[in-house]
Amino acid sequence: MINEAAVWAIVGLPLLGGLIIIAGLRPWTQSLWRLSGYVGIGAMAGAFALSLWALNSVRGHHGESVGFDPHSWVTVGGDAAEGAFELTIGVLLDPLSAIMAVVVTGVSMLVQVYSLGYMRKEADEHSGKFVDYPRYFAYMSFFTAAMLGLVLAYNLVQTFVFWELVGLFSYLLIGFWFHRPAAAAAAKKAFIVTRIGDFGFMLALMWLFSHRDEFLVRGQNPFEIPDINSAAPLLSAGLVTWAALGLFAGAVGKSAQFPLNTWLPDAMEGPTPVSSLIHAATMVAAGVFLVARVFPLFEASSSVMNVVALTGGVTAVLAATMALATTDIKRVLAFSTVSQLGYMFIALGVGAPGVALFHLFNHAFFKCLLFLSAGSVHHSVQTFDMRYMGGLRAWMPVTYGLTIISGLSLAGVFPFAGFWSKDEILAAAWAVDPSAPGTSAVAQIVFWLALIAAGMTAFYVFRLIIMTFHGEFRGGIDAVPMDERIPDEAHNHVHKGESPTSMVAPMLVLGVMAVISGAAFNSVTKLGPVPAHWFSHLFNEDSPELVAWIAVASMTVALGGIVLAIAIYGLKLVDLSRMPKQWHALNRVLEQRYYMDYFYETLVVRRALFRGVFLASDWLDRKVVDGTVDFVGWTGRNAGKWVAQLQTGQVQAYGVGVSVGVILLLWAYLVRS
Amino acid sequence: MLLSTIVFLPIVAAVLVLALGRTQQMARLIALIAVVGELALTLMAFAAYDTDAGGYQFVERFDWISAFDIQYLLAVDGLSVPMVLLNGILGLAAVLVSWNVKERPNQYYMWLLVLQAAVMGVFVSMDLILFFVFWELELVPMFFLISLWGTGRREYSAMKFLIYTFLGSAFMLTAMLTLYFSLPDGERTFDIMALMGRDMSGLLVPTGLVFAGFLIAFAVKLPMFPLHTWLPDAHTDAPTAVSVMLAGVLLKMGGYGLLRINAGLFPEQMTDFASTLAVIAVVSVLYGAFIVMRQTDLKRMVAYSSVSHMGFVTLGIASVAGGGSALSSVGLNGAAMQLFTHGTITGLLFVVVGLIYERAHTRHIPDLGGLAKQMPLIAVGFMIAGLASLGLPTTSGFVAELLIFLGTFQVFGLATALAAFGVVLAAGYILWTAQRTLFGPRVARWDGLTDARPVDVAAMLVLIIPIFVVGLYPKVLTDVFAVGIDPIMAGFGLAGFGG
Amino acid sequence: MLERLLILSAILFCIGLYGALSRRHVIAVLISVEIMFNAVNIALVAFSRYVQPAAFRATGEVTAVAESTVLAGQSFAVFVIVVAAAEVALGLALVIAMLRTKDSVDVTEASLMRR
Amino acid sequence: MENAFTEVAFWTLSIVTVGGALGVVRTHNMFRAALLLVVSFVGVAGIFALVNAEFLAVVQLLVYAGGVAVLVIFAAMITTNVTEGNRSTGTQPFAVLVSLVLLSALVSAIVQAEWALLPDDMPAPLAAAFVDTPAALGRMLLNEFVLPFEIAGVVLLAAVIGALSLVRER
Amino acid sequence: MNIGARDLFLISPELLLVTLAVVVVALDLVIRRKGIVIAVAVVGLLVPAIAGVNVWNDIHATGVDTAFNGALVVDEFALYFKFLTLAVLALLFLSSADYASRFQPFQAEFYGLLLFSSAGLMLLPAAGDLITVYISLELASLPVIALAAYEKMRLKSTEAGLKYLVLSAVSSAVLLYGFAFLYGATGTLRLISFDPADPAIGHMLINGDPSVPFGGVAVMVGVVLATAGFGFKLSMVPFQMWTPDVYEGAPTPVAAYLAVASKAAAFAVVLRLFYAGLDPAAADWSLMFAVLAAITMTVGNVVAIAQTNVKRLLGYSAIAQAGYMLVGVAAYVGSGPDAELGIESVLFYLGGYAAMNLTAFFVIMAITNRTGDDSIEGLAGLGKRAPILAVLLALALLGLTGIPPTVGFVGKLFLFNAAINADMVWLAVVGVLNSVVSAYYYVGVVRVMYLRESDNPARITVPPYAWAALAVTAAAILVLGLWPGGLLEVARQAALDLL
Repeated sequence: MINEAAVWAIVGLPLLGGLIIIAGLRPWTQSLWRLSGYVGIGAMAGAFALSLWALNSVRGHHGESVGFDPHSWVTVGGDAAEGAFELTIGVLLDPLSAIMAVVVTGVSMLVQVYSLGYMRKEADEHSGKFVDYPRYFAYMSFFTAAMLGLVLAYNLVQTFVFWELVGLFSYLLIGFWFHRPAAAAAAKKAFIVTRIGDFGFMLALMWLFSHRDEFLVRGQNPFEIPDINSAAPLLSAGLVTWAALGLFAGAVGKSAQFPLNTWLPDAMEGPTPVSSLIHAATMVAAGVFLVARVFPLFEASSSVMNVVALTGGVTAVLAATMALATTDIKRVLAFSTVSQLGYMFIALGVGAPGVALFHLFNHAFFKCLLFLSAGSVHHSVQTFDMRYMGGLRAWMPVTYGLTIISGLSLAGVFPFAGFWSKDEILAAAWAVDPSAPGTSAVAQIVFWLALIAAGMTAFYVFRLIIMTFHGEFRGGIDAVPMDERIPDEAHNHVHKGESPTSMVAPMLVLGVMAVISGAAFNSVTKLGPVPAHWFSHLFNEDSPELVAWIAVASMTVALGGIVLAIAIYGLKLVDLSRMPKQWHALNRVLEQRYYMDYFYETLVVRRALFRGVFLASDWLDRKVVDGTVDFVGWTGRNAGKWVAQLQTGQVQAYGVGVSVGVILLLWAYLVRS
Repeated sequence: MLLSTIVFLPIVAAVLVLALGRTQQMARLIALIAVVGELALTLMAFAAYDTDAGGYQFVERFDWISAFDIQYLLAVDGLSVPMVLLNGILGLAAVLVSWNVKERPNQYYMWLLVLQAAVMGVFVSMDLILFFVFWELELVPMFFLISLWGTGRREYSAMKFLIYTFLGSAFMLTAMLTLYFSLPDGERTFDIMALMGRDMSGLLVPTGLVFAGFLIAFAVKLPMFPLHTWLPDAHTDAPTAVSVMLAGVLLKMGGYGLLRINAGLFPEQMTDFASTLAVIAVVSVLYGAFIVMRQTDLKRMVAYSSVSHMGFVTLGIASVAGGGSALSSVGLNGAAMQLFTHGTITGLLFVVVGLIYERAHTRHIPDLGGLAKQMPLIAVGFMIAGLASLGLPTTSGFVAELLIFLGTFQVFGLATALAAFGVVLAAGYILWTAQRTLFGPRVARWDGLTDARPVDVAAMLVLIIPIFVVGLYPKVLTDVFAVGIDPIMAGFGLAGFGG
Repeated sequence: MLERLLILSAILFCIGLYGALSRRHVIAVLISVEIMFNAVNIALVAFSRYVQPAAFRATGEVTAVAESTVLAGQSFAVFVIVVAAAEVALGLALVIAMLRTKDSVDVTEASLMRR
Repeated sequence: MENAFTEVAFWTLSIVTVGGALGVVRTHNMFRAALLLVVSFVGVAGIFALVNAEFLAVVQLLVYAGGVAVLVIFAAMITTNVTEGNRSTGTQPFAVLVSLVLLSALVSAIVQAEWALLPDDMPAPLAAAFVDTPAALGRMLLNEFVLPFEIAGVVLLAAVIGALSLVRER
Repeated sequence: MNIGARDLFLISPELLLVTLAVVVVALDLVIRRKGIVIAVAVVGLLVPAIAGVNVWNDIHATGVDTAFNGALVVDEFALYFKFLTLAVLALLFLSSADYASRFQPFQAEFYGLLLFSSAGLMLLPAAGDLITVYISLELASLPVIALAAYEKMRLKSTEAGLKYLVLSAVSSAVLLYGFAFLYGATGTLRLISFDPADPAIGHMLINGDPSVPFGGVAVMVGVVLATAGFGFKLSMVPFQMWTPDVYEGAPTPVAAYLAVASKAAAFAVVLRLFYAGLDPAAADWSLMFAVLAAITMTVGNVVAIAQTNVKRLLGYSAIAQAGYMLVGVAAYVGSGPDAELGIESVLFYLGGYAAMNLTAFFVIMAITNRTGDDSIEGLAGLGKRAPILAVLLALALLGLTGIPPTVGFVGKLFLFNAAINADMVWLAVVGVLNSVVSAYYYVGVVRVMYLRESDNPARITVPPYAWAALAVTAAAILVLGLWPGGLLEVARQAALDLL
């Protein structure tokens, strides 16, 4: 049985690693910086081991947590035992957090190993200044630590704390190459857009707190997750609905769901391992995790559940369509992530958090692998633009093979990992009885949305594979016109060869997982130590039955997408340039991501806010508010001059003044008498 | 004698600096010793303050002008002892950040020390008139510091600051005297401790007017919309250290006054006025944030962000509306926390901006860019300050804002929600500024610029440490503040939180 | 009779005032002020003659105090005359000083200082 | 004293006084103004005599109509442009206005006021004071008002010193 | 003649002062070295001062005494002003020795005239009847006419003399007419009387018609005219218009004398007349003074902002300060626990005002004596050319603004205290707001001294005796500001004597 200190150490080890790197290694440039990568990986390996131990400890639990009591963090007004305000921190170890911890530490560790090779160039850039290499590993460690803190948080406020820290370190990682304007802008965008979601999170916290009486009467704390979960079915509807909606807003922001999905494609400006980590198990998964974390709260309100499911469904399709027309390999993957996260929300929305987590679990591996493959490709061709790739399988066989595997997994092709979880999601959605009380047609709608998205997923992932690895090589970075390159890439050249072992090795590990994670860990039957439908089992929920026709249908759709992709991009059966005008228009809409960025950035931020509200406020402040102050000052300064006009210098005028004074005084008294 | 020592040590040092500080080195050395000693003393006071015993401690009471029962009465309670510490911290930062002042250094440090002493006096005075004396005394060094060592339209700004504050305090003085003479003969006193909890009805004028007199003074100082326009000007044209002190402690005097006097002495009026206060707070928060977005001068930007952030203080205080509930205690504590945290955070922001300005000789944001390459340490300082300013958890800013929101939401749901949106806006302007100043391609024009020297790093660290200490372990402050807030809560008929 | 005298005094006072406020020549201004002093004297003398001394009024009988203060107004007038004379002397000295420095006795020209 | 005589004397003296004063303040000729001042002052002396202030009347004649007036005439003579140097200034309209308003205010006040008049049949001791006013005044100045009397001496001394230091050449 | 030894004892200070005046003027005839004459004048002031101390000892022990058949009332109130006058005179002599050397060969007469005038000022507060008031007033003001015009070669000086002559003559006439009406209405000239058989003016008001102000139209006219007459001396609006012109034109020591000593005595006699003589009708005059106070301070302050000449500025400042002091006059509360507050505060403020104004005038005197430039711009660069003078002037001006820890702050505090004690909160508000307005121009001068560069680098030297005078006045500003208790107690005793 794991003890509490060890659980804390899951968060603490990466944190410590980061601190050692930033404070111990980074300042001493010459000899020690090389160690930073190993320190980061070592710390993560320790955390991974501890996570496995933790997972092992909760294996027998079904939805219950290991009872570590929380500790006092902030108190206001005396003794908490007498009802004073208190914020606690603690670790909440249950199957959900244990699985997440394992995934996070594992993926992070692999990504860091990969980074040893990938980020090598950061080490010898800038003429002997090796500042960026250790900075990178420090950020990675901190980022993972923040994510782990979020995962293990006992208290919603604590969740929020780490939630924000995840945002911070994603900001720093996305903007790692801060000298690139696009990276700096993307980092800022990621932070601000997610913060809009966090605003909802914060409101939810306030809302919960303002209804603390409902908890207090039960002797519970409105912020502590176990209390919330156990009290959720008994709480008043208004409390539950708004609190869940607020939390969901936070999840939407972090998980880049519609309508806060715009930050994620831009976030590809970060180093590729970062994208991989962010997209696989950490930041974007946080939203899904949060909803799963307080799932009883969501479950208590059917309308919120519908919102969740619909958001997921819409996002799954929307993002998939965006991916269809994108030529940047990482952005295709980014849209894919958004789309897959939509699946997870569908699962949550139809009441199957275990399934959602299962998909998250699988997705972590194959999506991570896809990104690492993209990084590997970039390592060779130095660009992410698929228009300049092609034929790479010639000198990157391993990368090619792994991409195929992960692509199939993503497409949900039997028996790869993705198939199992996607199928369970579809099944779970189908399983909702639309005629039962408290449900609606939403589950049906999202089922069909998910199915459509599945087809598109298969199509775009194979479009990606074909454009990258098949056909003629189109020149890589050397073919990119200079004015399209970012300055950093100005002098890079194509390097034809497989990536180094440090990169390939972690990809291989992930490749294995991308194949087996679905079948091995959530098998339809009991599989050695793993029970059948292990995830659902852990969550103590009904496991959806595998419905044969759904499995067949989804397979058909997926294969259809693959075939279509091969037909169009591989066999060139359709000449895209000779498509009708409407097709090009549609293409542009997709390329512009339905003009969402235009709407947000140009119309809302630049026009309505910056040139509207902000300008008006500034004008108001300078001209009206300060203007009034200055006017009063001006009057004061000049009133003297006006009054001084009476001071003519003529002594007799002064005498008149005296007389007038006498008369006025007399008059005043005569009036009074 | 601890408090007297704390108040008068800088004054003695000021005299010494003026007399002995013939050279820059000598002057700054004396000043440094003084502020380090001052920080040590304030830390000692903070540590020695017994939170279990609570109440007013280190009381020093002497008759000053016995004809009007005006006393030299110093004491600290849980509310003021952190403010004293804050002043000690910022005093050190201010001296460190003005390490390079070459023009008449002895006079400069003299005024800086006098300023610190005056602010210290405000925080430890428990006699209204003594409070007022220190309140006014602070104007003189500020005026000279801004107008002699400032930049830009410094004379205008110094005068605006002076007149504006003076105007506000004019109302405060009248209110104090009215209060005094309203009490029956024999019970007349300026002793804040004795006035706490007294029935404030039946004054010479409607009690609301007395309340308003204090409120105006504190609203100007805080500053509260629409009385804030002196702040951007004063900040912009003040030398760095003065901006640090201004943002760090002078504004806090307003919030401190609101808590100590408006909320402490006039709970009934505060109860009635809180709704208006909440509206003002929301306007301050959002309007301030809107304006920040349009600023192109780094200091003006930080100044308006102060307006926005001090709106949170107002909001927290407004949580006592309608007599408050037990949760108002959280709001008031949050307001007090915000005073402290904003002091360190905005102080740090001004330190960083000052360092940039000292090197680049411009604060015009469009001229800057890519500075993280040339001055990474300063960039780190900027980011820490900025992130703390936008309320990132683990920094002190988060705790304060969280407490304010939690405390106020149950009274003013909409207002608090709107104000909380200010946090999103804060992320917007802070990160946008960081992007335009620190990030982006390196600008060749700034290639010659050096990074922070050890003394600059020290100045930043002095402020960074409390930001993180409080952010990670807020109890260090909340436990103290709570002791100070409880008596105020009692004035609202609420026995702390548990009731 | 008292009222008549007072009205006469008031008329004289106002004539003096008018003169003091409207004449250009310094000496004319000075003698206008003298007219005002004379008006005051008329009032004082008239009060002295016709008004009950306070002591008499307060007690209703002729006390020694009442007796000794019945001529207070006249005494006052003596002092007024003395002071007025001194004032005239000083004023004329000033006129001479003015003549020396600026060769003018026009009060309207004495307006270097204004506003 | 006969009532009729008093009436006639009062009116005559009043007209002389007021007329003289008006002349003083209206003429442009400084010399003429000084002479008219004498006329007015003589009228005032007469009024003094009329109300049992014989001593004052004499002082008035000596000091004012004599000393002061002569002084003024001399001073006026040495100034330039004696005949036309005394025109009105720009403040004249205001002077007219304030004088008239003040006069009306004063007159209305005088008429409204209730004066505690001495009875016509004054108690004998009081009446006695008005019989020999110079002696009574003399006594007062040396008893009741000895302090002002002494101060008046200092005033004159100071005035003389002041006047001298103003007039004497360097 | 009816003069006893007691009479002579009680009047000994004035008597000795007049003697000193005569001696000084006479010595001048026989002694060549003017320095000796000055020394005699300064040291000779000790003689009346010692006499004054004797009288004070006597009065303090036995209580109020009268002399000269009630013409002279010697109480602590009167003695307060006597000492104030003597102190002002001594400081003035010390500081103006340099300045007065330009009056050769009439230097001794200059001192003599000042001494004569001071004798008048010392008599004024002690005057027991209207004749003595009037004659003392003339003794005080006639020499000033000569003094104002003393710089015969300066056109402005002559003009100042002329303006003072004409307006003081007109005011005297108005005052006298007022006295005549008071006499006519009450039948007495007695201002103070302790003998019921010899009633004073105040006693005769009691039986008046309550529906008419002051119990009768005649008294009312008398009071109004007398107020106007005194208003001239007080520089009370609208009788103030001579003030700036005369201050600007007159020799600086004379302007200082007018601003401080003459005004103090005028306040003394006003307090005496209204508090001791007309107190039964206080309801009628206190509002009048309140309104006049408000108008006076406002006009003085507002017009002062537009000034460019520093002496003229001080003239308007003197008007404004008179307005503040009128607040104390207006603050009549009849009988009550703090009935003496109004008088007390005026007395205290006069003391502080003397210290502040004299400091200002002394510095201006020292500067204009060297530079001959009395414009405000002429003070440019003073912070460097004469750092100590600049500091002292700044101190005086900040004091006049009312910024702690100067006596100006404490003084205003007491004045506004008095106003609020008399239920005139509005007047206190007007007062404090006026302080704010005044800050603009007072600080404006400070700003010129420190912020404007001067093309004239010549350092300004000051003779040692002038330093002595400055040291005394400047020390008084601070000492009385920090420890006002002593003077306040003296003022309270004096005020109680008046009541």
